[in-house]
Amino acid sequence: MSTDVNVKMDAIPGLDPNAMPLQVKDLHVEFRTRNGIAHAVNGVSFDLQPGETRAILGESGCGKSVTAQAIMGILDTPPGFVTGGEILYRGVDLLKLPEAQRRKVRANKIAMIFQDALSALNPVFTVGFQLGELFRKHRGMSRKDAKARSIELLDLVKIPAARQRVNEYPHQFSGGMRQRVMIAMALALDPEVLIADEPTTALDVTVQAQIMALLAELQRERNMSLVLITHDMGVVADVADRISVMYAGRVIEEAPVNDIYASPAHPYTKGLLESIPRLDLKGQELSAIKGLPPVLTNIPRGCAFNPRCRYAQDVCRHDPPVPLYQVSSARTAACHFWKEVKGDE
Amino acid sequence: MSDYVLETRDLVKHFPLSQGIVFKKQVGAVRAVDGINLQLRRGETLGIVGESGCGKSTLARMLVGLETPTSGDLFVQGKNMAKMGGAERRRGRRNIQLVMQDPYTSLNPRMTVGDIVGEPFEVHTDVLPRDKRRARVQELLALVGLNPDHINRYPHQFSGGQRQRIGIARALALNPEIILCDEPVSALDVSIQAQVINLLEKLQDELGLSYIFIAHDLSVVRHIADRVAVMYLGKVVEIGTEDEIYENPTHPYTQALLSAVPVPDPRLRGLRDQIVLTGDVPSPANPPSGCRFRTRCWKAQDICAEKEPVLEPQAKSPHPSACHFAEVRDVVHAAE
Amino acid sequence: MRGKFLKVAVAATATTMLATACSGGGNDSSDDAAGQAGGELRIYNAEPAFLLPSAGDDEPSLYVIRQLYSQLVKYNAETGAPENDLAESIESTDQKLWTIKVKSGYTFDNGEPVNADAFIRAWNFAAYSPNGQNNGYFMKKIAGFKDLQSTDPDGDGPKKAPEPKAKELSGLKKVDDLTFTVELDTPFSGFPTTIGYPGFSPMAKACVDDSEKCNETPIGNGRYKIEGSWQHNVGINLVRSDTYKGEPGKADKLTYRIFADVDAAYASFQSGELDVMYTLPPARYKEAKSQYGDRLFELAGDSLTYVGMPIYNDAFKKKEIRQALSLAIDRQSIIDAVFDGRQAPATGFIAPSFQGARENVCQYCKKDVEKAKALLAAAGGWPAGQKLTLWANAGAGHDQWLQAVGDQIKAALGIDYELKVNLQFAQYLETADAKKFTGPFRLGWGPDYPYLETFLAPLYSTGADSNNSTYANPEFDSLLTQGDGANSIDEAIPFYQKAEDLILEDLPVLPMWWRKEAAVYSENVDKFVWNKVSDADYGSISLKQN
Amino acid sequence: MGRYVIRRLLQFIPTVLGTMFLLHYITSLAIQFSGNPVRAIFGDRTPPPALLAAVTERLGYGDPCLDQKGNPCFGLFLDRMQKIFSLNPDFGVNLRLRPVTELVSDALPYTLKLLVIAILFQSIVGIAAGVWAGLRSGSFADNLVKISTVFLISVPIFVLGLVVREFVGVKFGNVLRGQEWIPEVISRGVFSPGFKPDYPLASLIIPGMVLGAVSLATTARLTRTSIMENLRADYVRTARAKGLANKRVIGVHTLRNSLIPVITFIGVDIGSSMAGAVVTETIFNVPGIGRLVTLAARTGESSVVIGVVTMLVLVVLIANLLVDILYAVLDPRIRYE
Amino acid sequence: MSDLTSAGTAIGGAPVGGDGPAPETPETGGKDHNASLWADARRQLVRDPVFMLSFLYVLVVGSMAAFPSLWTSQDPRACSTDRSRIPPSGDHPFGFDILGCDYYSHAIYGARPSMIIAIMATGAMVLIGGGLGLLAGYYGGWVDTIISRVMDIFLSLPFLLGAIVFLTVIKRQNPYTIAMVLFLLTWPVIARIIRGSVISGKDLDYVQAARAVGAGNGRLMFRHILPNAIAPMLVYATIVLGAFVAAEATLTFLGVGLQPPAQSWGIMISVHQVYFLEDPWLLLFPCGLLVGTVLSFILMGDALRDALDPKFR
Repeated sequence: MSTDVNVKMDAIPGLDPNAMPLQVKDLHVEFRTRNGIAHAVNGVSFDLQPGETRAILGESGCGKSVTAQAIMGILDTPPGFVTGGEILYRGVDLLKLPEAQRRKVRANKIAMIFQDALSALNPVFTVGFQLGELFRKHRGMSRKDAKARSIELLDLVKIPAARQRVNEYPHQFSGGMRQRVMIAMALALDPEVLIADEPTTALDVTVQAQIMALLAELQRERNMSLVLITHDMGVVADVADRISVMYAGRVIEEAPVNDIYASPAHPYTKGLLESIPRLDLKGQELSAIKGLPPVLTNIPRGCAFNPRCRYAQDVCRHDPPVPLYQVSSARTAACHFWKEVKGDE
Repeated sequence: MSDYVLETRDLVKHFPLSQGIVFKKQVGAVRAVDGINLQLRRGETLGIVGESGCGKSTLARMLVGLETPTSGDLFVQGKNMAKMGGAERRRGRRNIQLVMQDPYTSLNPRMTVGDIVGEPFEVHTDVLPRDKRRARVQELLALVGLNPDHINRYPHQFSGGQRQRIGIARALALNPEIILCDEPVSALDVSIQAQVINLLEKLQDELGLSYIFIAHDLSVVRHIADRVAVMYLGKVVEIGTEDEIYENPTHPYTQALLSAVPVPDPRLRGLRDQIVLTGDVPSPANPPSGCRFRTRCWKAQDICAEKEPVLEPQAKSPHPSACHFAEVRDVVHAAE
Repeated sequence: MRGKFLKVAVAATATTMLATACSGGGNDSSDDAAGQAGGELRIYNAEPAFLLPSAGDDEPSLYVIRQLYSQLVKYNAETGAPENDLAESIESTDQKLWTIKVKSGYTFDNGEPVNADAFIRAWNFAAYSPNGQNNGYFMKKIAGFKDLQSTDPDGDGPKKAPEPKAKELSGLKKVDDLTFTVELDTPFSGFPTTIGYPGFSPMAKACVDDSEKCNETPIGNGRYKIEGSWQHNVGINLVRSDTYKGEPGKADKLTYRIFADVDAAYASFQSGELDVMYTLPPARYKEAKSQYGDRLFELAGDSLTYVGMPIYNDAFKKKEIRQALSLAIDRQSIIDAVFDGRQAPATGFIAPSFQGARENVCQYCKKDVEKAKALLAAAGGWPAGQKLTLWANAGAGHDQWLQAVGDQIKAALGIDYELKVNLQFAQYLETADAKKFTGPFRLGWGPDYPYLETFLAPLYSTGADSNNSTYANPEFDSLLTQGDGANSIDEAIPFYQKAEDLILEDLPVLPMWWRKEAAVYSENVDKFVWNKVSDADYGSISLKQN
Repeated sequence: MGRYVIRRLLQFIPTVLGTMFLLHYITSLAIQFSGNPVRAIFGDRTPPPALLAAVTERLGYGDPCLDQKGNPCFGLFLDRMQKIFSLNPDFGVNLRLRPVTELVSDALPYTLKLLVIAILFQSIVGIAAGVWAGLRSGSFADNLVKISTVFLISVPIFVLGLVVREFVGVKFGNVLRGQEWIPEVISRGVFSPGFKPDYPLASLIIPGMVLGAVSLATTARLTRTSIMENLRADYVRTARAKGLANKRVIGVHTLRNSLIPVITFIGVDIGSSMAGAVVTETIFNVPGIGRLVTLAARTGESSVVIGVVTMLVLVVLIANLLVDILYAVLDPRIRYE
Repeated sequence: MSDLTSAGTAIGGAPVGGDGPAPETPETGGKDHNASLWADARRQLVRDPVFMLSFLYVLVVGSMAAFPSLWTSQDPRACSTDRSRIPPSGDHPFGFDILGCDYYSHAIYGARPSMIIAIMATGAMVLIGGGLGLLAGYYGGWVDTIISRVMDIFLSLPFLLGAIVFLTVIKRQNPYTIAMVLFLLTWPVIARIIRGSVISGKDLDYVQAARAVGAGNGRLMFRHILPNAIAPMLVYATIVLGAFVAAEATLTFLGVGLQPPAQSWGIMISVHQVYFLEDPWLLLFPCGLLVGTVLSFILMGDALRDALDPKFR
């Protein structure tokens, strides 16, 4: 039963090959927990051009991973619920698709790699099985063909001795190799969009460099769009085209990469940049952001950042900076005082 | 010698590997730490960097007495801890205290903050009379920037950064000379990380502490350390001042390591001389002969397999570097 | 005639309280040959101990052995009187030397003839102590028995014993092929009655040569022969023997299903999986009565439960004390409460069904609190503060009624009691043998043969093996000797009755009750036959033919 | 793997010897303190001492050390071990002179059949119920499974057995037996009140289910927990992200991982089930091991107790080993250690 | 896991509630409640109706065991065969047993041996089994080897079979010997649990931190390792208490437990189980009490596990 899924995909009504591969509009996600409702994502919007790398930057708990899971449709429900917004793949709202069709989008069109490859790979199946499964279930290949393709894929991500290693289990691989397997798995069906959720956080710097180089190379070859989710400002500076900075479930600043590093327009972005020690500079005292990120069940009124903000005034405590301020043609920021922040530079 | 508050000589830690059905016999050893010579001066911060598996954590555990060295000497203020008996060693240990990596697991969840910070006084009862301990604990909490009234709270009621401050307060309780920070900020969010680093620096200034600062984040180490030692597979491969290591690295491994660190400046994209290493770190149970880095080194030649390079200043390296072909290479371009 | 071994088996399954035993006439005459032959009779049984006639002495064993082997003598189903079976004649002039003639033409299943040798061989085999055959005990009246026993070298229990002096009983002598003589140590008028017991079965040479094999696959000489071999704990299948010369069995097949738990067996009976159960779980008696009506067969039995008196203990030396205790007990009410009425209160020492038994001879066996108190006072009362210790073996369900006995004594005489019911049977019996009971003790007695002497001599004659009370009365002993030497049973009975009168007054034990038989059979059974002596006579039970 | 199995097998030796000695010692103590078990054979009739001695000697209770209270009887133990570990293993005989090896080989098949049925029942139904509840946590199904399992655990197994025998075996069975159209193997085999030699397997089904009932509850609870934990695992999320159907995500990626603790439990539980068979076998008249040991312990047949329990211990240990191997098959992380 | 399964009760896995990956929520802004995990657990338990009901039931049974005279003025030993098996009535809510003893007072007095056995066996199991597990786990090496081998021997004895063998040998079947046998056969389970949590606990960061401060073995064991290993043991002990109550009854059923004239629920059940078709109430009352007790302990254990499980924080 050799089903070509691509044929079925074209059957999705409203699919526009010229539309953007991914567009997220005003996404809302909440978690209904014992301690109340946690507003994990509160109106996130961004889009992605073909071949573009979009970085989503933020600290833990800011909602960046939840956004990624919502796009993939793999949120744990309950307790997580998408309560609003649209996720458009080539103009089709994935949230409105029936599950069976949506499933075909996953891995085929939009694939994801996870932070901790050790736990993201099933420990009880061989790497070959987990890779081959994609070909067998989505492409209807035989076990043998699927295995051959798996070996090719492992070669592609530069795993030495792929023919032997395809029969090994995840725990037999080193951290870097495991992440390569994850990448191979994500690329198996030639997706148009790859979402990488903290792909290198758990890795050593030298390995991180290898993986980022590999990702960049593969992206270039396939003209794939990449959503890179990370907290590492260094990695972002190296690879991203455009950046969305998230704080407390919102995008608080969005800009091309150079602009943000040169002149951040939101005090949070600015604080982050000032608080990280830099390899290339002998540091003076770091200027830390005071206070703590908000609790998602209890996000401050007004601008969520106001309790930690040195620019905060009364207006920040009452009115959230919505809609975003247009800083320049390609740039927005969610700060009433973006001009001051930017001008401070 | 005694101008060093801490000194190690050929410190070695091997973990035996055993095999056998009924009677275990030792078939080899994991050479986690394999001959380390370090010196720490009063008031100085010595950074130790390296990737996972390089032995830096084992070294840390030996320094604070959690692990007994297989061989070698460890001098704390001129006294050889490795040769001391129980009670004396316990007293000696007061001088070197530990701040651990994970603030979530390093505090006993069943104890109050007061109990945690005050535990050193319970163990070393001669330090402070019982009635003064509570006041001292509150003092310590204030010192690390926590509310002294929170003495009866439990760790889970604090955030990660605050917990790390509790860990620091505990380390300070016995007025140690040396604090060993084992990845103290790697588990923290970026915006919190800076607060803790600043605190550590402040405390060093105020109390005249000496730090051994172990981290895999080279940027953080550059920020805080006066001198830096780079470890690879249980050995120090290069050691020098912060400037020497970061501006003029001479060991290929150091160079690769530094070049791999992404710099938060998009303008440098493509300008950096990035060295991408191939392959994985070899197993410490069976390290390569000669130079341990040679299997991944682009400079490797026959001699590297035969002769183990010594950690000392080389022809083209003014500071000690364990490479036969040590040579300065500028890999970190400062932004203009 | 059944051994008491059953109680060991029962003791082992704690839930079972009692099984039955007994003899008695069938409700239909077995001589009436109306019953048709054929069919398969499915029979409840517990796991037999042995199928070797020289070894099997427990109820489950005997119920199978009786169908496999026939003996010199059988018992009339209704009267229990001994009749010659394999014996042509059994004669004696002095009750001491008996001449036995065997009918000719009978064979074992393997073709060996049943002749004088077959009996001599079997009895010698049983008596020779190194063979360790349980029924060797029954040979002890035959002359020369002692020489077949190994003597205990140092008198302190199990050690490697030397070979016995002789291998054959000197009292057994072959006269010709079908005739042999038996010489007893002392005259015994009841001898012909005793040899109907399966322990006196003949045994084939092949069987004696390999007794272990013969135990698994018996070589019998009876109405039925084994099909296959003994499936331990599962079942035993018998088929009618076509070589048997006597009256053939009714059913074609007898299928014994073996159960460890009588409740489980009853559940199987209720499910229609069994045709005959020779016993009932005590608690289901009422239910069975209402459910099965006529098909519940009841008969007064001959198995005595008694409370022994440790006469060797000072507190029980005075007979008034023993009489008082006996008078304090309301036997019927205990029977009603604990046994659902399935026992008959004892009014004498000899089973009512036995020839020579008399009704209501026990004047101390009816509750009479006033008289009890008077007797107790006459004996000087019970030591103040001392508790009466009531003994029973553990795990066999005796504690219930014993507790009731204690309650009644306490209520009547104000003597507080305690139960000592934690000894397993072996230890309990050793305590009995060692005469170490500190208070009244529960024991039971089933007749060894259908002759009233069996209720007297083994239990109460001076120094008898099972005289656990250490009762000693020369007058009693002499009356028994006179009875044993009488010329006929009828002449012997008055002597035995006089002996019984003595113990009815002295009460070395308090007789409690006789077990009542209660068997159920299924609708498949056409005619149910119950032998007064040998109990459920499976070979004579006929099935409905359709 | 092979080395691992060999090592485990070698580790059995001290455990089995230790257990044997323990049993030997306590049964010897039993004889020393409460007398010669042979005496009970003769019941109320006091046997002639010579006969008692002869039988005692024949059954192997003649060693003089059994007369000294507290004597550990090392000599006797060595004797026994020599007999057991000879070419023709001889575990001695019971009071009825049947060799213990024969007793065990007669009884063991029944118990093993019973166990297999119990384990199949507990695994299939328990895991199904656990999965059902785990996938719908908080729902009616979940609560139903939760409540019924806890209740099942609280009822003593003998009460459960009796109720099942009377109501299912007898009452309901009699109704079935009245119906012509029901095959006999069902009405007379499966729904019989106890073991029947005519239907050696069918009549063990209900006893096996009773035996498995308690462990079934535990299995279901464990499966439920395990499924719920694993549903949150990262690799399940990965499987979803791969666009796999829900059936496959649960059936392949969640279930196998979730079953690892369940299998461990079932393996460890074999020992307890074996012991539970004591009760079940009594109630349903199954001529198995449990009944054998109970009777032997009661009558003080030390050779039987030692022989049978030792073999049971071996069965338990081997079962545990098999489970460990299965565990390694299911979880490669163990396999390659 | 448990060898008690066959004794009527098994110990199952923890139910896991349906909470999501709650984001880390430090309550620094919240009010200052000086609550430990135990206090949190207590608060959660008090709010849990299932736990409270079970707890109440156990309290009732406990008071029956401790002060039977609070519950009945009848003497359970005042029996008369005339009143055998009279059904329940107003004055005698449980009726009379076969010997004509008041069944209600029998049930009340019968609670004591059951509870004594369960509590003593559990107590010994926790103290001795826990202690040995602690030693084995903490010291490792030959201490561990010896303790583990002994554990293996006792663990490989199937519970009921072991109990039958031990109890037939001991012969004196009173609550103390039964408790001892239950303890002997089950201590390795607790020892294993504790050993496991100690082994994983002794490498925890905070233990290492305390060691780095210079804390000695005693302090490490009792102050740091044990308190955090004790939760699983406590949960298990609670459930095992119930299992022991059921085990007493099962042993009695098998004829190796308490014997009359002692009074216990097990005796009531096993003596009267044969009458359950004719007079079901004779079985129903003691069974109901027993099942209720076992159920309560298991539910309490479950609730305790939920409350103490750090996953729920």
